[in-house]
Amino acid sequence: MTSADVARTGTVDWRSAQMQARIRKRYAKERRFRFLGLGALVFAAGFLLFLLTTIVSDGIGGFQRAEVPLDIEYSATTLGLDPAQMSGDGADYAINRADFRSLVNAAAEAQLGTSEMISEGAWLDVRDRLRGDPSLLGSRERVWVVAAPEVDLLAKGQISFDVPAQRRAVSQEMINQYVVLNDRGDVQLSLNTGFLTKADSTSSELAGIWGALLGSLLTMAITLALSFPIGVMTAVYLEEYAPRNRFTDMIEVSINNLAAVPSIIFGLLGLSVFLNTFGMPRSAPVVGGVTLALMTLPVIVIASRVSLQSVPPSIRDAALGIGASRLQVILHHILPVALPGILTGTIIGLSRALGETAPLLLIGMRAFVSDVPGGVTDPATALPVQIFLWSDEVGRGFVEKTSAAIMVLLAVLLSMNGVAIYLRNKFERRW
Amino acid sequence: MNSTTAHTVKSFDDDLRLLRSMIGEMGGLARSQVNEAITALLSHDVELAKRVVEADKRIDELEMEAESFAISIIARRSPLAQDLREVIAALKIGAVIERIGDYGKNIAKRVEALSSSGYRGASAGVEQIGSMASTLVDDAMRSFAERDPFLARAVSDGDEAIDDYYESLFQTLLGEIAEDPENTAPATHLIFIIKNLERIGDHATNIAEMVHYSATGEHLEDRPKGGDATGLSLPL
Amino acid sequence: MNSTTAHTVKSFDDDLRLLRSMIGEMGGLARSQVNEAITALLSHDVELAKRVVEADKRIDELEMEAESFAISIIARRSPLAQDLREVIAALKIGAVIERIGDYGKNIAKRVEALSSSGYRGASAGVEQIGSMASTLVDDAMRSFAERDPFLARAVSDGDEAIDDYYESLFQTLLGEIAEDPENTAPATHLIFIIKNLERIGDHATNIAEMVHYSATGEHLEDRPKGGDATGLSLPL
Amino acid sequence: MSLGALALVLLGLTAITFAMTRMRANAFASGARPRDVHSRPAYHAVRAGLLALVPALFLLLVWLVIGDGIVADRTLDQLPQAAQPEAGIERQAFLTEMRSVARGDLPAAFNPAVNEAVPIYRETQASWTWLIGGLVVLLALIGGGYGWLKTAPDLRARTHVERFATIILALASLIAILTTFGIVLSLLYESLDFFSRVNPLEFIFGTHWSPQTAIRADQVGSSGAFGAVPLFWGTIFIGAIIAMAVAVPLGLMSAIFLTQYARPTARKILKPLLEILAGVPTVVYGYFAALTVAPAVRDAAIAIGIDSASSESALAAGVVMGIMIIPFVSSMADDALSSVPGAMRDGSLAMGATPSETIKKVLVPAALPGIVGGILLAVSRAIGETMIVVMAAGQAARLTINPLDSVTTVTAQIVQLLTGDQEFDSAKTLSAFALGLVLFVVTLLLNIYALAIVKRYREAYE
Amino acid sequence: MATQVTEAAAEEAHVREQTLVHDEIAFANDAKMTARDVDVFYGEKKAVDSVSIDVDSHYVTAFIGPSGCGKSTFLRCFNRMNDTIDIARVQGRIELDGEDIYDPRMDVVQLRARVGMVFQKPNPFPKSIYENIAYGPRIHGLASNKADMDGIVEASLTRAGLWNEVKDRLDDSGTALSGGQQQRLCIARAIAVDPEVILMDEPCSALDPIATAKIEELIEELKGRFAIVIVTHNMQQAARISQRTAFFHLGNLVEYGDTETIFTNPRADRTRDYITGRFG
Amino acid sequence: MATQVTEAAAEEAHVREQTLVHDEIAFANDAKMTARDVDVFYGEKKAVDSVSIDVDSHYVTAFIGPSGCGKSTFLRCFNRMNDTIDIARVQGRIELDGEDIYDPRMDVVQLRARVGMVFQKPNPFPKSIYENIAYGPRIHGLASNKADMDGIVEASLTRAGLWNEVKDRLDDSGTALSGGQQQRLCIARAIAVDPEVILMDEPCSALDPIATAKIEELIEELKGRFAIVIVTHNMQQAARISQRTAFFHLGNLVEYGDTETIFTNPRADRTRDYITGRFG
Ligand SMILES: Nc1ncnc2c1ncn2[C@@H]1O[C@H](COP(=O)(O)OP(=O)(O)OP(=O)(O)O)[C@@H](O)[C@H]1O
Ligand SMILES: Nc1ncnc2c1ncn2[C@@H]1O[C@H](COP(=O)(O)OP(=O)(O)OP(=O)(O)O)[C@@H](O)[C@H]1O
Ligand SMILES: [Mg+2]
Ligand SMILES: [Mg+2]
Ligand SMILES: O=P([O-])([O-])[O-]
Repeated sequence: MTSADVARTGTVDWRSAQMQARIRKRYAKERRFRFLGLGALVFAAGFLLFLLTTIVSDGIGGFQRAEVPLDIEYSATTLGLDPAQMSGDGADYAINRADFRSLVNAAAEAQLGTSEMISEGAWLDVRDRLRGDPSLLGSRERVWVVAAPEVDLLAKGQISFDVPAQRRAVSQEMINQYVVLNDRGDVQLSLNTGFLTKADSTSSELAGIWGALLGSLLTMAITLALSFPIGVMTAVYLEEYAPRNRFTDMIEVSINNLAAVPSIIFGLLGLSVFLNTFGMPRSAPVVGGVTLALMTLPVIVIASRVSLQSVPPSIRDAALGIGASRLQVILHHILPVALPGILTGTIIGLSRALGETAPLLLIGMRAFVSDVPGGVTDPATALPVQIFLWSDEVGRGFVEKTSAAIMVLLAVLLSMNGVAIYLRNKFERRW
Repeated sequence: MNSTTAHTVKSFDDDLRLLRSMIGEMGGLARSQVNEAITALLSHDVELAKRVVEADKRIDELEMEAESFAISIIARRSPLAQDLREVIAALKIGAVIERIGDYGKNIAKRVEALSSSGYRGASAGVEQIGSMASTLVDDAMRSFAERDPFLARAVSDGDEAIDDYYESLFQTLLGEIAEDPENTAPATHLIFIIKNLERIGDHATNIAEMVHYSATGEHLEDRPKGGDATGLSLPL
Repeated sequence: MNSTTAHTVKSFDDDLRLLRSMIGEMGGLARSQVNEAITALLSHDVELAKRVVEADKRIDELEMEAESFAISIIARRSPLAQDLREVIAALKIGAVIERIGDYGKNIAKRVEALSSSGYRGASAGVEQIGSMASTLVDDAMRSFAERDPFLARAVSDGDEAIDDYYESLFQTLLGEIAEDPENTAPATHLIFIIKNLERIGDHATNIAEMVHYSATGEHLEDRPKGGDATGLSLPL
Repeated sequence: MSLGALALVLLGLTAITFAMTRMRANAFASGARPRDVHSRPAYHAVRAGLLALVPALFLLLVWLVIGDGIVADRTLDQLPQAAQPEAGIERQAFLTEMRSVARGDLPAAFNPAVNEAVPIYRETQASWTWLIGGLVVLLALIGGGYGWLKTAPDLRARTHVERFATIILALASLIAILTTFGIVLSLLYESLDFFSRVNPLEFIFGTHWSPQTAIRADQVGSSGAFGAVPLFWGTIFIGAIIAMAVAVPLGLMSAIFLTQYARPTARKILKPLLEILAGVPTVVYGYFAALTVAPAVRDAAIAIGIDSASSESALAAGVVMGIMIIPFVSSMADDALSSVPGAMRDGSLAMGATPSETIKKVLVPAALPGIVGGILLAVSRAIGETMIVVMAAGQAARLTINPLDSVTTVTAQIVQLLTGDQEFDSAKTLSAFALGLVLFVVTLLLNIYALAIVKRYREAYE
Repeated sequence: MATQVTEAAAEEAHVREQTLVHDEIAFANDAKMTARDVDVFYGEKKAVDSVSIDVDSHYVTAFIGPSGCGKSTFLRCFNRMNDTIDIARVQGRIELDGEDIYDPRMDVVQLRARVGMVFQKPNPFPKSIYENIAYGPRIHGLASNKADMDGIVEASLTRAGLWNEVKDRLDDSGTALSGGQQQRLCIARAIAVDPEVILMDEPCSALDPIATAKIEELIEELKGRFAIVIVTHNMQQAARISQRTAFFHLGNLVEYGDTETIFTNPRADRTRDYITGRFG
Repeated sequence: MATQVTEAAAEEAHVREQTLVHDEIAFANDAKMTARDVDVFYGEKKAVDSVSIDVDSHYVTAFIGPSGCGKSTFLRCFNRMNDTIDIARVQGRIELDGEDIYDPRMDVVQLRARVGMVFQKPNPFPKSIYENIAYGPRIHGLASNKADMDGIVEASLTRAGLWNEVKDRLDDSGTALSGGQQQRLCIARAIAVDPEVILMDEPCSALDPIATAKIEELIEELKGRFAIVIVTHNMQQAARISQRTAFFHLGNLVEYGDTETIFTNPRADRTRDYITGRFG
């Protein structure tokens, strides 16, 4: 066959049995392939669903706590408080020095038979009540105080009675007492406000995430303040100005690689440069922020560059063509169009940084911090690190705390991603 | 089928209008050439005849201009359909008008010889056929100006009258030659002159025919043939 | 300036070739019409003359075909430069050849009258001028076929000889009329015939001129005007 | 004069310069033909404002960095010879204490010499601050005045401003390079230290990893303690083998289904779902792997009769990591598939190909470089992943191909080695940096290679 | 709002009034493909309105008309490429050799092999030149062995006038060719599955005049062997290469007939106005 | 390899032999812009080779030539848009009213305001129609107040023949217009800064015949007020709208002269071959 005039037109018999069989086979393959694709998606979605339901079912209890009632008499004498002191500057100081712990423990022993049933930190709530309303001094009231972790577990039904008694997390004694109390209606589950307003604690029923959350927010503030302007400026430089030369190639290679360098390497960088060389404070949001900023920078640069690139060159030409200067082109035309994309990238970068754990571990933000941080140089921990720490805790009560913390983290992340998706959909432009 | 819609590119309309006006101007000139040639002939006005001969150059120039312009329109605008037909018609009509002008000049050129010959026969007949030819040219140009296929068809019919009239004049002139051999040269000139006028009628018919084609896209059924009036019907 | 490069779209070349061959065929036909008309005239062959008259229809048909085809080429291919000139030239040459054919027919139509008249004067002269005209047409068509501007220029020059010869024949025939009024009618026919042949020469010149334009894009400097040979130089 | 006030003054001066220059430029711009005035008034104003602001700000920043040191030096110079602390740590402690007292953080210092130094310090500080403050204001005035005076129709203010902007932008882009250098230098520095103690060959080819034993000084570099091969294997086993076995098919098929089959509405729902999967922090996956998946794997293994199954298994970590990577693979594949021009698909369908034939024979081959690049990036990501392995894979450095065994990875060991109390001088701590270096180099190479592939692929369709 | 609706209705009525000007050729006896009363909707919007046309095997049929008049949409009905657009809906009857192609029993895959398509932008597969051509025959199982396939590839490329230009580099990527060569490759690819009809949607609009001339030359050569339907924006092109021209306007077929007639003496006013550049 | 080089050299020598065919108009006395011996390199590659040309204020000058012959490249020298391409390098002298535009003292921004440009694909800013027009005057400070600006916007849109179509929706986005309207918007935008020369690089190649006709009509109207230089692939278009035509080939200016002459009677063989569709 060397010439074109081998007439083949109309030589194929599409109706032949052979052809028809072939077609049927092809369609069967088609259906199988399609099914595989759907299967993959269903699996991924199913896993996500499984993960989320597990976390939620584990964690929902973290937002509740068991409480038992105690009749507390705010006796000035027991507490060693002088009603005259209860106003003015000295009040706090005085209240802080008062011995609420004994007062509450005594009340518990008197009313419940044992102080085991209430949390070690139950007295803190009592103290806070008095601090909030000094006029209570001398009066008597019924206060629902935080119950002990074992009571918490029992109240939430997390103790399985199927397992042999010796393998249960709660002693039989405790169970008996709980049953008595519960029959009296003296155990209630209520919203665990402390979880959202307090910092870490060694006792699971008292531990809160506010400290970690604030630490995360402070860290993110630093990260954003550094990485956003630098990232956008870098992207603008690379896209709009940089001549093609070794220097820009180096920048480009650096950025592309930084984007894919494992996050733990940034931890190593933070540890050896910021902590050991510059002597910045350990465990401080400022170091975490700077480290995560370096990690987020390439994400923002890349997202911004993509966004800048997606501004069609014709817009540049158009503006240059009527005599706009380069800066005007960028400020008037390119950035406004690219901004939604840049913001989306920034949010995604930040949300990744927010969920980042490993580098923070290395720069010491895993310390046990029971105070809410007051500034960027105070020791602090971050939400994901808190999760990691709690997940390691042996206390049975920390399981639900961990899950609850994850729920909070996911909620924050989801809302950030939601904003990003919203931005992207709203401003997405087809050229 | 007068199209009143303008082209989106107005300058295209301008071009077509200009081309038409060039042809129109040529037609007007040619007609007055014919009229003046006849006048010069009848009044033995040699000066006027010379002017007619001179003025033909203008028509020739115009024809070349119109032709170049038509070609330029084709090159520049790639006209289609009606527009294309119109340009082609203009191109061909220009050539025909030039020919009419030439006939006018030819008549004028014979004026001197005739007036010096002293022969004065058949002048009424020449005047008559001259005005018939001139009218026919006029009608043809009008049909062109108005893109009027009906008028064009009328012109085509009108040509027959002139052919008939030519026959009888031709006979008359032959008779005059036979009468007096002295008349041979001037009468022969006159024969050529009336032949020319008859040809002018034919050409006017050609114009009308092209107008019809340009306006409708269809050729007139019985295409009258130019140069075909042999006067064969004359008995010999 | 013969272009040997082919168009990228070969069918464009095919179109042009077809158009040329249509015109070429017309040219060949027209020339043989003229030749046969002269033969019929000289040999008093009325049958042949009739066939000539009949055959003219074919030329007319061909001309209409060629014209439509030229227009279709313009519409379909938007030719430019040389190609455009060529199409336009073909369009115009077709019209001219049709005219030449008509002259041939006209001559043939006069054959019957002449042969029945018994007048046999000036036949050598007519033969001579006939072959001159025919050669000129031939040369013009050759210049067209070969796109040869030089040959075209030669044709333009050759026309003068025929004009001169026409003058002398015209004088001769006038003389014959003067000699014998009986000759008036046939001699007048012969005068028309040689006039026709002279016009055929003019038209061949026109063709050559268009060939020159088509090949070079420039008009020949001294454009000979058709219908302009008045025989004015004849003393009266 | 506090720094804040100084900054405010500076900003004020800048604003005034800006306004005045603008007025001046407006005056000549309003009358003239636009073509006779080079720059618009705003550019003149910005130029003068920058002249006022930048040099002064620079001085201010320099002072912020070195000022305290100068003031401290001057203070110490003024102290009697006897009261001056010795250089080094003592001097440092002295200064810290002095500053705390001066700031009011401490009511009084333990070192009486410090208490003496405090008023001197305050005084010196005040006088220097005034001096520098004056200089800053002066600089701003000179710069602003110069800018104002120079303002003229033919001054190329626009060009100047543009050039300034360019420089600032170029400086910003330097940060990326500095970071890279910072990483490389710090890793190299610490690793060299490590390799001066441990034979690099030993580290790279040794099969015994037991950093704890190396703490004792006499055992530094003793045989087998720092053989990292089990870590490398564990990393590859989990990240490049198990995880990819899960992520590649699932991610690819998801991408194919999403881009080629799903209706727009389904796509609109399913795609964000995958993105959520990508947005879940790794610590959550780790927690989930450790708490839910690993026990399930172990139970399953025991159920089918493998009793040795541990509760920390490579399989659990690898599978969860694979799932975590699905959206990554899927979005890379999605990108690659979507950047194949739609015309390609139409072309194939118009030949009479079924959609799956079109996908398998045209789209995927066309997108293959992009997909492969994406998978390599995913591998690089997986081996750098830390939290899942820290939480679910275990700490046992072991060369095994049994997915039910516990293995450890490079990243897990880095975390292990660097958390808790560290002695920066020990080989144990330093070995973390050596591991980091290896991780960095490997991911770097993978990235460069993968990005090159992806880039070449993208260019093919541009 | 109400007035707008009325106006639109009036406009539509006006459009309908001007009935189709058809040569008798619109309904040829030996038509390869016939369309009868075809409507195409995109969602609620009617893009093609009751078009009937016959496509003859021996001619090149050109679709012309202003942008958005539905040429491409209608063309894509002929091989059901509109199926790939979710919101597109086709009504009416289209037949290939008398078979209704929208019949549920009609197999789209085979239909598309029989009715090939060439697109506006050349879209060679990013494979070797050889594989580009071999793709169609392979999926349809048209070659039983390598020699067969080689023969098909050579024959198709030769017919597309590309063989001499590429025979020494059949392994190069199809995308490495120039734009014009790519488009010829796409035509060769369409030819390779031995179609009966070839649809072309503005195949030259992305090419320069030289490449365009070559494609036109190719179409000229393929004419007669395949029924060719071509959409073009370029009236001159339609005039040059087609024997039948259909003029569309606002989704309607306004005039369908002999190309020469359409371009020298169209019958419908709308055709004439469009062709002569009177666009209002 | 060696033979290839020799062949290439021979080819080049041949090309050089055929010297430029120039009318005297190539060097007009009252030229608005003049180019002398302009070479443009992309890296090592010479894309434009020693081109000299004069652009007259009163005419539309068209650049035609096969793809890749350097038309766009040369056009973009006139307002230094080539500056934006890193590897592009321009040699030779180009003057605007006698000033060397590549002089370091020449300000590019002002140059581009004086020599406006319209691109192949309509590229309105993604802003309102009003802002599209107002942008240029604003950055160049051409309007002192809102009323002034309104006047400029209306005048520019009117001149571009768009005012009536958009006057009621000046706040709509410029990208919401049809392709042809967008291109007229771009022309209006170029006009708004009151340029002296307008460069157009294939302004109609993305448009359909109707939109093209409208743009051509607009160019016709703008002619005389601005010096207009237009690159086009479409020879017919060059023939229609320009008074001067320059034919480029392989980076050389082959012929420059009166449009009518170029299209009916070109002097250079290469021009003739290109114009008549003999592309070898
Ligand atoms: N995928 C689609 N979805 C919705 N509407 C569509 C789609 N494709 C085309 N249309 C609309 O259908 C109408 C006809 O479009 P079509 O593409 O067939 O026009 P066309 O004549 O080919 O125009 P062009 O010459 O610009 O290609 C137009 O109004 C167009 O907006
Ligand atoms: N940015 C660029 N980088 C490198 N080479 C280029 C660039 N732009 C154009 N060229 C080359 O320069 C030559 C001239 O290109 P130019 O775009 O001027 O041609 P053109 O005549 O405008 O062609 P077209 O008609 O296709 O637009 C071509 O060979 C092209 O490949
Ligand atoms: Mg279309
Ligand atoms: Mg170009
Ligand atoms: O005009 P003619 O002399 O050729 O009939």
